[in-house]
Amino acid sequence: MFEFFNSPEVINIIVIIGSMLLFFVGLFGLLTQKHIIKIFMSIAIMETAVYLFFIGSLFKLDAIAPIMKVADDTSKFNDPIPHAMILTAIVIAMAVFALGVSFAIEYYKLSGKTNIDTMNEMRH
Amino acid sequence: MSSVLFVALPLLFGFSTPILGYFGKNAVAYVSTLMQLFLLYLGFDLLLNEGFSIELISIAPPLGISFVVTKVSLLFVLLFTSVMTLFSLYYLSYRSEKPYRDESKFFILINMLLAASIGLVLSSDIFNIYVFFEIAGISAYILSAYEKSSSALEAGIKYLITGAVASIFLIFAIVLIYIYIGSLNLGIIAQHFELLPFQIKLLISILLLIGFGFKVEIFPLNFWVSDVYQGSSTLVNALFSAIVVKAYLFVFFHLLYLFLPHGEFSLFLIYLGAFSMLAAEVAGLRQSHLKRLFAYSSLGQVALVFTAFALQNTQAIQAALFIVLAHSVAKMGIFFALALIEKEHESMESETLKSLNSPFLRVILLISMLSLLGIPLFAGFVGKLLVLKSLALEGMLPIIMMIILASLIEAVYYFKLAGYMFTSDKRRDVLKVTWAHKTILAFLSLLLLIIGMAPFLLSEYLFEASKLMLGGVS
Amino acid sequence: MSIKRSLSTLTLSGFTLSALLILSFINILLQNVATNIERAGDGLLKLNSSEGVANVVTTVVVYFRGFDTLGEIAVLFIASLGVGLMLERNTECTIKVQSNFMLQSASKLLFPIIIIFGLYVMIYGHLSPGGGFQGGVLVASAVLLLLISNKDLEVPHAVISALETLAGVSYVLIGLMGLLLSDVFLFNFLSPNIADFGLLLSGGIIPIVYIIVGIKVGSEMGFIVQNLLKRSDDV
Amino acid sequence: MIGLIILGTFITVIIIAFSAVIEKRVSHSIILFMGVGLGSVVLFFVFKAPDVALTEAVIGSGISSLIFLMALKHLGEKA
Repeated sequence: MFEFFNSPEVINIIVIIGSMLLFFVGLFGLLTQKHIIKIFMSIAIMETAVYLFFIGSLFKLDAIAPIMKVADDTSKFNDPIPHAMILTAIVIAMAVFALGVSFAIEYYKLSGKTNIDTMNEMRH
Repeated sequence: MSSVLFVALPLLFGFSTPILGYFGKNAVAYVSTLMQLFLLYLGFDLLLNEGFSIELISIAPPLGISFVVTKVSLLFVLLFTSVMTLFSLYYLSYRSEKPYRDESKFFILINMLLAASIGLVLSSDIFNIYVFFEIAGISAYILSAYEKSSSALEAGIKYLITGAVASIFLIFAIVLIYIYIGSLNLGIIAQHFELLPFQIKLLISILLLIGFGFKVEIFPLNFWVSDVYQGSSTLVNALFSAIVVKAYLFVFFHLLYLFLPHGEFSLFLIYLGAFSMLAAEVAGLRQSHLKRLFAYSSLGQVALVFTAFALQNTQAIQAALFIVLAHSVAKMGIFFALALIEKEHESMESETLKSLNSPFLRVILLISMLSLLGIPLFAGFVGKLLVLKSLALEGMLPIIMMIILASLIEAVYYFKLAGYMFTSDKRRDVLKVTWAHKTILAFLSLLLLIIGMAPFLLSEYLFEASKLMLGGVS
Repeated sequence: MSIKRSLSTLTLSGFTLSALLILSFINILLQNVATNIERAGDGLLKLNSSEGVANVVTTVVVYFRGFDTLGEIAVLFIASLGVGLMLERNTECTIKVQSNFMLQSASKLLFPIIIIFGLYVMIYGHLSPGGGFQGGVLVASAVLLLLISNKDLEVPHAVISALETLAGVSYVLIGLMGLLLSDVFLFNFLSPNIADFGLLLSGGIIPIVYIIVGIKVGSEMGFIVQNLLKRSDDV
Repeated sequence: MIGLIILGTFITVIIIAFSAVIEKRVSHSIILFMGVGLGSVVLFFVFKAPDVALTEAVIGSGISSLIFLMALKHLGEKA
C-alpha cells in the first residue's frame, strides 16, 4: 500500500489536487469574507497554493536539495530555479501585505471602517 | 551606453536619498530632475547610435536576464522618460505653492515608477517582468494613497487588493510556463509555446489575460479604475494615464504577439476592447466629478488602443502607437490644467468649470479634449482614422459601429464640459498661471497640433516600430 | 461601486474560470507533468560548479537572477517607505504590550540565540540553506522580541536609515562596478576560483551581496515592524 | 511513506486553511493562518526545498502573521 503512494504519478496527482483545493479555499475566502485582514489572508492562502503547486510538481522523488560539491553529478539535484523564484515571490507578497495593512490602519483611523463592503466614499 | 542605467540610476537615487537629504531641502528635487534629463539624453543616444541591442545582465540568456532595446521599446522608453521629465519640471514650479508632504519620498516613488515601467518594457525575462510589475504596482498604490485623505486611502486599498489578485494570476501563468516549457526567457518561450497542448495554451492565455487585464483596465476587470483616479491627487493621475497603463499595455501585447503570433484569440480580444470602450463611455456620460469623468475617458481610450493592438496587423499597431502618444500628451495637459484649477477652486465637480476664469487654461483643456475626441487637425484624429481604416479592411462593421457610437457618446460629455467653460458668465477672479506652467502646457498643446497636422513626421518611425513589435523580436 | 460588489459580479466569471481550471488540471493529470524536457535549471546546475557557490539556490538568487533580487530589494524598500509614510509620527494608535517577568527573562535568554542563528543563516547563506532574506528577518525578529519585552527600548531611526542606505547604495554600486569592469551589470568581477568551492570565502561577490541583502532586508523589516508597533512614549 | 506524508499534510493544510477562512474571530483565523504556513513549510521540506521552507517559515508564515496580528491590534475584530 505504501508503494502505491510512493509512485511519482500518485504524488503528482496529490500535489495538483491538493494545491487546487487550497487555491479555491483562498478564492472562496476572497469572495465571501469582509474583514480586510481576512481578505489579505485569503490572498496569501491562494499564493501559498501556487507555490506548493510549483515546487511540488517539479520535485523529483530521488533527487536531493540543491547544495552541491564540485564533483557532484548535476542530474541528482532538484531544479533550483523554482526555489529562487518562490523565494522572491514570498518576500514580495509579504511586502505588499505590510503595505496594505498600513493603508488599512490609516483608513480605519479616519473612517472607522474595516469592512470592505462599506468602503464606498466615492460612490456616485 | 548601457540601457541598464534606466533602471540602475533611479534605484541608486532612491537608495541614496537620505545622503542627498544632507545637502539641503531642494537637493533631492534637483538631482531627481537632472537624472531624468540624463535618462532622456541616454534614450536619444541609444536611438541615434544603435537602435537595436541586447544588454546582458549577470550572465548570458537564456540562463540569465537580458534587456532588449529595439525601436519599439525605445519609443516607449522615450515616451515614459519625457513624460516623467515634463512632470518633474511642472512639479518643480508647482511645489513652491503646494508641495506634497515628505517630498523626498514622493520623488523616490515617481522615479521607481519610471524605472519599473522602463524595466517592464525592456526586460526579456518573464519572471523579471513579474518583479517590475510588482514594483510599478507598489509605487502606484502608494502614490494613489499619498494624500492620506480617506478617499485617497480607500483608492489605495482598492488598487492594492486588485493588484495583489492580479499578481497571483500572473505568477500562476509564469509557473505553468516554467513547468511546461522549462525556460523564462521570452524568446525561448515563444519558440515552444505553439507546440503546447491546446488546453495548457488556453489556460496560460486566460491566466495572463486576467493578470494583465486588471492592469490594462479591460472591461470586467476595470471596476477599480474610476475610484483610484478620483481618490488620487490630480497630478499623479497624469502619471497613471500616461505611463503606468501604457507600460502594461505594451507588455501585454508584446507577450501576446510573441506567444500567439497567429492571432488565435484576436477576434475575442477585439470584441472585448470595443465593448470596454462602449461601456466606459456610457458610464462616463453620467459622471459629474471631473477626475472620475476623465478616468472613464482614459478607460475608453485605453480600450481603443487595446482594440487596435488586438487586430494584430501592422497598420493597426501603428494606429495604436499614434493613439498612445496622443492620449499621453492630451491627458497630461488635462490633468496638469485640472491640478491648477483644483488648487484654486478646491472642488472637482464639473460645475467648477463654469466659474473658471482663465482663457489660457480653457483653450488648453479644449485642445486636449478635441484631440482625445479625434477631431481632424488634432493628434487623436490620425490614430482613430487609422484604426477605423484597418477595421474596415478587415471588414468588421459591428466594431466600427461600436467605436463610432462610443466616440459620439464621448463627444456629448466633452461638449457639455466645453459648454460649461465657454458659455457661463459667473466668473471668479482671473486664475494666475505661472510662466513655467504656461510654457509646459503650451508645449503640450503645440505637440498635439504638430502631431495632428504633420503625422508624416512620425508615421515612418511608428510603422517600422509596429513591424518590429509584430515580428516579435525578443 | 464598492469593490466587494464588483468582485461579486466577477464571481460568475470566477466560476467559469474555475471550471476551466479544473478541466485543465484534469488534463495535466492525464498528461503528467513533463519530466523529460530540458529546463533552464539543468543548465544552471551544470554551470554552477565553475561560476557559483555550494548552495545553488543562492547562486541563482544572487548571481544568475541577481537582477530580480535587486528588484525585490526595491519592492521591500518602497513598501517600508510606504509604511513609514502611512504610520510615522502617529501617536494615536499604539499597541500596548504588557510585559511581564516571563517575557522579559525569556527574551533575554532567546535574544542571543536568535541573533546568532540569524547571523549564521545570513553569512553561511552560500553554503547551507538560508541567506540574506531569512537571516535579515531573523535578526530583525530578535530585535523585535527585545522591543516587545523592554518598554523603554527603541532602535534609533537614524541607525536603521544609515544601514539601509549603506546597503542599498553598495548593492547598486557593485552592479555598476560590473558594468564598468566588464560591460555586464552585476557581473561577478571577483572571479570565483574552483579550488575554493565550498569554503566560506568562495564565489566572488555572491556572499558579499547576500550579506548586503541581509542588512537591507533586516533594517527594512525592523523599520516596518517598529512602525506597526508604536508605543505611546515615542515621538 | 513520503507519499502518505504529503497526502496527510495536504489534507491538514486544506482543513486548517478552510477553518481559517470561515472562522468568525479574526485573531483565531490569523493563528490558523500561521498553521497553514507551518504545514506548507513541512511540504516544502518534503519537496527537498530547504531554502523555500526556511523562507516560508520566517517570512511567509512568521512575519506575515505577525504583521496581521499587529494590524488587528489597531483595527479591532469587528468587520
